[in-house]
Amino acid sequence: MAKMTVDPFYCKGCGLCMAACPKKLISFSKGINQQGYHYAECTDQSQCIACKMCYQVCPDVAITIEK
Amino acid sequence: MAKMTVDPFYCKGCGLCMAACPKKLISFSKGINQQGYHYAECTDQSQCIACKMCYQVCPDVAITIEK
Amino acid sequence: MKVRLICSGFGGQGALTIGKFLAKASMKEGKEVTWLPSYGPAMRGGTANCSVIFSDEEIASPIVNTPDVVIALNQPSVDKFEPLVVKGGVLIVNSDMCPNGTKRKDIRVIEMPMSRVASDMGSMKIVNMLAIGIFIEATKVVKHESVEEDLVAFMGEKNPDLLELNMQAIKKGMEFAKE
Amino acid sequence: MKVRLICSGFGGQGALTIGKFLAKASMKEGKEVTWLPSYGPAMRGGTANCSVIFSDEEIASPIVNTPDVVIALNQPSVDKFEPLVVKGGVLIVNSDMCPNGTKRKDIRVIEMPMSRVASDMGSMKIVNMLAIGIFIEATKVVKHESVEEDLVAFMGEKNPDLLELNMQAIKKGMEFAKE
Amino acid sequence: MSKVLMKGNEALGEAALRAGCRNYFGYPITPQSELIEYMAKMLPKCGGKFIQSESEISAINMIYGAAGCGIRCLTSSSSPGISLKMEGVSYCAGAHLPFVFVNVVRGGPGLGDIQPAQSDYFQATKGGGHGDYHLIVLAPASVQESADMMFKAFDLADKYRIPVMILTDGLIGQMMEPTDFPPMKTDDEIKALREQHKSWCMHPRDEEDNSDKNVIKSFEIDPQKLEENVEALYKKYDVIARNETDWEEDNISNDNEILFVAYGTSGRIAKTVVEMYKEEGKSVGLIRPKTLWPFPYNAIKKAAKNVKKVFVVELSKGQMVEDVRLAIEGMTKVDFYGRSGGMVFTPDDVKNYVDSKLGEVK
Amino acid sequence: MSKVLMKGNEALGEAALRAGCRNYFGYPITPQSELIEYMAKMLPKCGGKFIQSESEISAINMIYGAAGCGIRCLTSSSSPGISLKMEGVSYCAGAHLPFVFVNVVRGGPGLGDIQPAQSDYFQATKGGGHGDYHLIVLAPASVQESADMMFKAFDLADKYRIPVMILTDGLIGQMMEPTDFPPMKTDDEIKALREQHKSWCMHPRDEEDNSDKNVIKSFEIDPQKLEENVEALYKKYDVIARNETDWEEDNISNDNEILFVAYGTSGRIAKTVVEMYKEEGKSVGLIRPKTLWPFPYNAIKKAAKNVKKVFVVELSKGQMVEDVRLAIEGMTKVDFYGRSGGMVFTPDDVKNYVDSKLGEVK
Amino acid sequence: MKIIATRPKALSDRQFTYCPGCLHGVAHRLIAESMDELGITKKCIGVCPVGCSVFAYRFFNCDFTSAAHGRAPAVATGISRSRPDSIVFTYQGDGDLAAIGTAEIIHAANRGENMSVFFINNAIYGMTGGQMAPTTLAGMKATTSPYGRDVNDVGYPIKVCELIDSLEAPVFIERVSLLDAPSIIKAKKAVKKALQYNKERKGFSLVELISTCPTNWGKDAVEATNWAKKEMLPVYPIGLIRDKGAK
Amino acid sequence: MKIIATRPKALSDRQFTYCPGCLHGVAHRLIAESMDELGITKKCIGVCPVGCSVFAYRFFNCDFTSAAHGRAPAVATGISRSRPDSIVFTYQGDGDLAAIGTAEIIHAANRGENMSVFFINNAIYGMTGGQMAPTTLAGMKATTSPYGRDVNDVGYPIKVCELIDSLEAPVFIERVSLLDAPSIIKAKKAVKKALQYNKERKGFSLVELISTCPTNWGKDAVEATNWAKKEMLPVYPIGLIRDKGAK
Ligand SMILES: Cc1ncc(C[n+]2csc(CCOP(=O)(O)OP(=O)(O)O)c2C)c(N)n1
Ligand SMILES: Cc1ncc(C[n+]2csc(CCOP(=O)(O)OP(=O)(O)O)c2C)c(N)n1
Ligand code: SF4
Ligand code: SF4
Ligand code: SF4
Ligand code: SF4
Ligand code: SF4
Ligand code: SF4
Ligand SMILES: [Mg+2]
Ligand SMILES: [Mg+2]
Repeated sequence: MAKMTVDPFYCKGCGLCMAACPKKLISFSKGINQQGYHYAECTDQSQCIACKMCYQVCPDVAITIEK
Repeated sequence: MAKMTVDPFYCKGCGLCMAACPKKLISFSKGINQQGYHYAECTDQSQCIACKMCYQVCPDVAITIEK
Repeated sequence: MKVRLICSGFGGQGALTIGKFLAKASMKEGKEVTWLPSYGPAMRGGTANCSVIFSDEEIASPIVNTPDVVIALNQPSVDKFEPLVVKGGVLIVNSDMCPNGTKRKDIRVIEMPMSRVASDMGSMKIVNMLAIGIFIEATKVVKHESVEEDLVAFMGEKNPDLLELNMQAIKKGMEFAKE
Repeated sequence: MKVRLICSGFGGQGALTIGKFLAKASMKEGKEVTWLPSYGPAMRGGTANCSVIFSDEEIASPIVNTPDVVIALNQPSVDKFEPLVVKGGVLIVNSDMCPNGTKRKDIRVIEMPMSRVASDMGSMKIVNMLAIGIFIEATKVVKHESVEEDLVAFMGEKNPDLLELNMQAIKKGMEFAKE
Repeated sequence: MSKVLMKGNEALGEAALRAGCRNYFGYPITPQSELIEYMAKMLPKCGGKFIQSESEISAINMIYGAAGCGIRCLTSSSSPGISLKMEGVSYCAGAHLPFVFVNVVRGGPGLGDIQPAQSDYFQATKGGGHGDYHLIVLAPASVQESADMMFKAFDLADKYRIPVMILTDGLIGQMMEPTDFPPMKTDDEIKALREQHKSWCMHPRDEEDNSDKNVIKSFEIDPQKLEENVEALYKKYDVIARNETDWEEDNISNDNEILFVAYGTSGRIAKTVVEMYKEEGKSVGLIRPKTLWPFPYNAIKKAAKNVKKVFVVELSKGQMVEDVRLAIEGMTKVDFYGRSGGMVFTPDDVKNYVDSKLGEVK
Repeated sequence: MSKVLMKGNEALGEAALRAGCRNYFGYPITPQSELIEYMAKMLPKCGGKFIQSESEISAINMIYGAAGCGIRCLTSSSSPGISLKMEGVSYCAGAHLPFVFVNVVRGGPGLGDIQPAQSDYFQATKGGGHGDYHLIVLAPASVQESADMMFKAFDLADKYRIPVMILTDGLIGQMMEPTDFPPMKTDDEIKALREQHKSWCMHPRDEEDNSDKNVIKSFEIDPQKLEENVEALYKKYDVIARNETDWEEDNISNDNEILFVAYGTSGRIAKTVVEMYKEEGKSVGLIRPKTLWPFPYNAIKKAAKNVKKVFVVELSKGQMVEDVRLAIEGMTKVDFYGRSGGMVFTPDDVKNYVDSKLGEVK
Repeated sequence: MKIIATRPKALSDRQFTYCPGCLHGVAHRLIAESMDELGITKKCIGVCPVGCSVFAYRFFNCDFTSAAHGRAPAVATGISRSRPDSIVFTYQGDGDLAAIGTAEIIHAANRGENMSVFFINNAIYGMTGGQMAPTTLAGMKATTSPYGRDVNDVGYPIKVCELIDSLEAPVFIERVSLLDAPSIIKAKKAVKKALQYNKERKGFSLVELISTCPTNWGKDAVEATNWAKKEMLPVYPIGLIRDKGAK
Repeated sequence: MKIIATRPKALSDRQFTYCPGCLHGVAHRLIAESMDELGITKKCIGVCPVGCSVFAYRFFNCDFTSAAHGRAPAVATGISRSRPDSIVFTYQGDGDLAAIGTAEIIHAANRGENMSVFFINNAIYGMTGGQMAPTTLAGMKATTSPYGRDVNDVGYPIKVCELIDSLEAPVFIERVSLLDAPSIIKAKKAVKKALQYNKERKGFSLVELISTCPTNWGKDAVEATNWAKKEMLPVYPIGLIRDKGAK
């Protein structure tokens, strides 16, 4: 079981995590955060393998991975 | 036949030409030049082989070689 | 005649370009004009803006603190500049980007859903020209011919179809401001 | 009491050191004293020199233009500083290095063949002390004990035999000045 | 010539090109970057040479080389970058080198910020570098004046063999105003510019040219000779002060109650305040120095003759105010109002301050 | 403590060591080299750190780092090297950093020569760097005063968190005079010096120390905040002007006919002239500013009250004379005599000039 | 479940001021993680440059100073020599280190000063709006090379690691890439080693991190990483240049 | 008889201001001879540094300028770019080029500026009285390294040719010695080639000439050359580093 959470406070919607996720689980949120960006969300936690690729590439350290 | 002349105007009596002359023909003059140095002189022109070693090493370009 | 305009929005929304077009048009009509951008923190805060002064005589200070007209392309711009508009002034707003709307009653507020209108007309790029059209009609400071002349010179060869669209957007804005 | 000294010679002849020794000795006797070296072009022209002022009260300007005493260790120094000596002043000269001698009659000139005397006594290094001896005797500005105290402190352990020679040289100079 | 809407920084670049400047050496810094970018774009098109140097120091030394060859050349920077050029500027002044450099002043001290300011006045007019020297310092208050002054700067530099600084600020640099330009110098004129200094400047010679060699240097190991060079500089400065001091008078008359003295952006703002007082029926005059060095001491002394008070307004903690006090010599009270750190006062700020002080004087 | 015969430059170094300075960063230049060579010899002996940096610019930035750690540190140079430090000095002033630096002034401008001069006054007191800032500037006139002022400089720097410049010249730097020194600070005192600034300076912390982090910087991207920093600097400057302005009075009295104002080497020479006039029965006073910033405006105004003329003498084309004119505010005529390029006037030169001018005034 | 990856403690909780997708943020994380793992945060003193990372002092929980443009290695020398028990690191852009700061970086390296230098090579001047840097690639457009960098007129991209490698004293020199996850993981090792040697007072370390500047390259975040991989890596070969610390 | 060796025409007739035995004078001769042989004297513009050769402008019969300390390569860039038909050369000491002038020499070299740089390495600051230079040898005493240069504290002697060799653009880099007649003859070839390539506008050339400073080394002229041969040559290996001009 793994959990990938994106903190909308930090995320700037750059999309790097989406490109990096081997399972292609990440996409943009509907709403916009306080800075005006559509932030990233893990669409299917069950598929997440906690490989931390998304965490590695995130330039705003917005992602937390639990396992 | 060769001729080595030292211009006392330039010579500062540093002795480098003396060390460089393969024939050991150069030594200090008795008198002092206008700057107060004993200048170099070729003691035996007949022995000079115009090898230009003295000219090469002279830091004040005081030497002229003729052949 | 002296009219002071502040034009504000997100970096990239074209607020500064709107100011430049209007300034150039006014210069073409022989008027004195100044265009002054705001820099630094404003850019990050989402209110990149420019101040434009249209005048008959020489313009002394180029700084605008009491604008006659404000063009606000997003909510932070409305919040920041609505309070500064002189009584009886004009506030032109892109309602699509300003969910909380405007407050003042003592000024003329012209709200147009510019983003939707622009996308309906085929390109988001023409939002600027809608705002310009409204400004021309609401203030009569510059003639639309001057703006169009500039547009033709600016993108005549390079981009004729966008030119066409822009011309229509100006007219659209002018009509909207008439009602 | 205020005595102004200029001490001049080739770079390396020790003119500056003579000044320092005399200044230190005078300081030891509780006097006010200043030592000021000349730099730059003087060095190249063969007249590296120092100005020393011995005084009871605080010394204002450390610059000497009208020396009471001049110690000249070579011809360029004689040529440059002899004209500046005040009337009735003292000119101490190392005659070995001053072929053209001196000109003025209105000052006391003490010429000693210091180089030859020094080499006779066993070392060229003591030329300075000969000049100091003459100065002490001719001007009474400092006591020779003060200079000797300094010498002992300066080279007591390091170089006792040179110390001995220096002491003799000072005496030699003082005697020479007596005649 | 029809007017063009142009940024202050770019107008400086365009004017330099038209004045025949074909060499630019500089380093990027906000709020000056439009000028260096304009030269990067335009110089290659007219056979000029553009170099982004590794630092402001190497830029001023490239200038030392090019100006030493009698070539019209330009460099520019903003406050911190100008401080780095102070040794180089002192060398150029000492070597009587003609060139133009621009300081687009920003908030200071230190890294400060990128907002407009006038807190480099002392550095420009009293000397940020070591030793006795001066620069001609021109202070534009508009985009048009920026262009006109760039033209004049190159002429003054060549005429007096002196570095000329254009002291502008972030606001005038970033502002756009309608501007017209004199025509581009012809190729012949530019060719003549490269010849004009051949009596003293470094330049390659043809075989048959046996003229003496030229040496560009700023030192004399013999102090007597160095003093002669400094005296020559100061003789030149006296001539410049007599001939080139320049200022603008606005509403100056004998019945002025107050006199404003302000330059550049502050000069524009002060002009609005003069108008505001005119509407209140109060006669207020303004002297706007256009040359900060040589400073218009006499003009200010004359205009202050019978005013109650002189107000100096600057975007700084007060620097030009000292030169105004030197001009007035205690004859009238001189007051100062300023904002620092890149903050720009409004006409109302200035008027409120003056009104508060006038209350006292009545 | 018995006196030692010591060169001005070396006395500065010895005093710095005794004041607890254990870090020197500098670059060789005549006529300052004895100071850097003294520190190279002595610092290793007392556990200090000496670095000959690659340039004067890296030296002032090493100072920025060390002073940012609240450590007593020293750098020194002469005129051209000081010009290279102007950006760094402006950064240090903006960051409220305490340190001492010495300018052994030499003939300028440019490479100039190595003779003594006073032509860097404007750079030191008005600001050679960009932006609104000031330094405390102390001007010694003897080797003893050089030592005393170095001690005072470190105390002032720490007390007000401000850079302090010692503005001396080649003559005082090369001259030897009997000098005595206060005792070396004890190890405990030096340890305390390293602790005194821990509330704001950068320093490694022990694990249990959870105090807030300290940041040393000179910029604020928001102009409002930068203005607040500049206002804080200028509030500090007012306090310093009130408490630390220092000058020497020589023969000042109500029946002075003339007043001299001169500092450093010129101050000594003017003192001889005062004595020469005393011998002629003429009452002449001298104000010798010891702090060039803050400048003793009031003392000069007071002393000039009823003199016929004020004479300012400097080894330059006239820089401090402007501050004297600001002090006098036109109340009395202010005349100037100076030599430039490293030439040093004699007491007679000064007296002849003054006599020639007195003739006119009678 | 247990957290296996989250914001390092050494990072402050402030939002980065960098543009979306700018890899400055990744470099910050690697440094902060290394500080946590080496337990040195309280001993660290950072020196940030003039450039987009001028705000770096806000993002780390240790003492920091903002140096003048190019002078960080000199400022760090002053810190290291006056507080020798501190762990000093500089964080510099390519304009800062390789243009105006050339003398400072070479002489700090030559003296073997005890510091870790993290050098972010994004081949452009970010903060001032996209001018050419010494690391700008041949033919690459920038606002001061509008027609593309002409190497015959203004020279070639400077290879900083190779330049420093000609000096004797430096202990550790490595060039790493932040352009994808695997590279970032490798980069972390180098960053940690640089701080490790610093902690053991072994002397001077330099880590060059190949990074991106989407805003001034006119590309989005992902395009920028791809472009950099294709264009920058051939010019700036990744790998260890020197490691004298291991002995 | 015919004169086969005398003062080159490009040398002025003024006495050198150098101390007896100082090899600056030999370097001057080699440059002047090359100018004569290449017939370029009237096209030459020289840039002298701050150091004992600050007076070099007096000794050559071509236009000259005296640059600020370390800035000769930048001054030469300004000259070369404004009078492209001139042949610009700089003459610099080791303090001038390798300490304060590090950024200037590296970036002029990296831009491939068309100039010849003659770099006199005498391992000391001559003019200011014998302070340590970046080229001062390990353990060597100088007035600012009174206990001998401690390489662990202030770093190693900098090898300038190797440093510049890491850059792409330079065309010709060679280190030569002035320490005896045969070496001087070889050195002449390198000096002439640097001016030849300059004349053919091939770009940047650097010649490092190992020299002596008898006065500050406390040795007489001959002892100084012997000491330099024994101590300096092992640290500064003589030889060609790069010659891309021949192609
Ligand atoms: C002395 C000085 N010169 C120039 C500048 C302007 N400046 C600020 S940031 C910058 C360039 C930054 O580029 P880089 O170092 O590559 O950092 P990046 O923004 O790309 O991370 C410049 C030139 C300055 N602040 N100070
Ligand atoms: C900015 C600046 N810093 C320092 C000096 C002082 N200075 C003059 S010559 C010199 C060193 C010269 O040494 P080097 O370059 O090796 O030449 P050399 O005399 O050995 O031939 C220095 C530091 C100066 N004139 N300007
Ligand atoms: S941890 Fe791995 S699988 Fe899970 S969202 Fe991140 S990249 Fe995708
Ligand atoms: S990489 Fe980070 S900042 Fe970018 S979209 Fe993903 S979570 Fe947001
Ligand atoms: S030419 Fe040769 S042989 Fe003749 S004196 Fe000179 S070195 Fe000796
Ligand atoms: S080498 Fe030259 S200067 Fe030296 S002694 Fe011989 S001739 Fe004279
Ligand atoms: S401008 Fe470039 S370097 Fe700067 S924050 Fe934006 S993407 Fe990053
Ligand atoms: S000090 Fe040294 S380098 Fe200078 S001239 Fe004398 S010997 Fe030559
Ligand atoms: Mg960058
Ligand atoms: Mg040297």
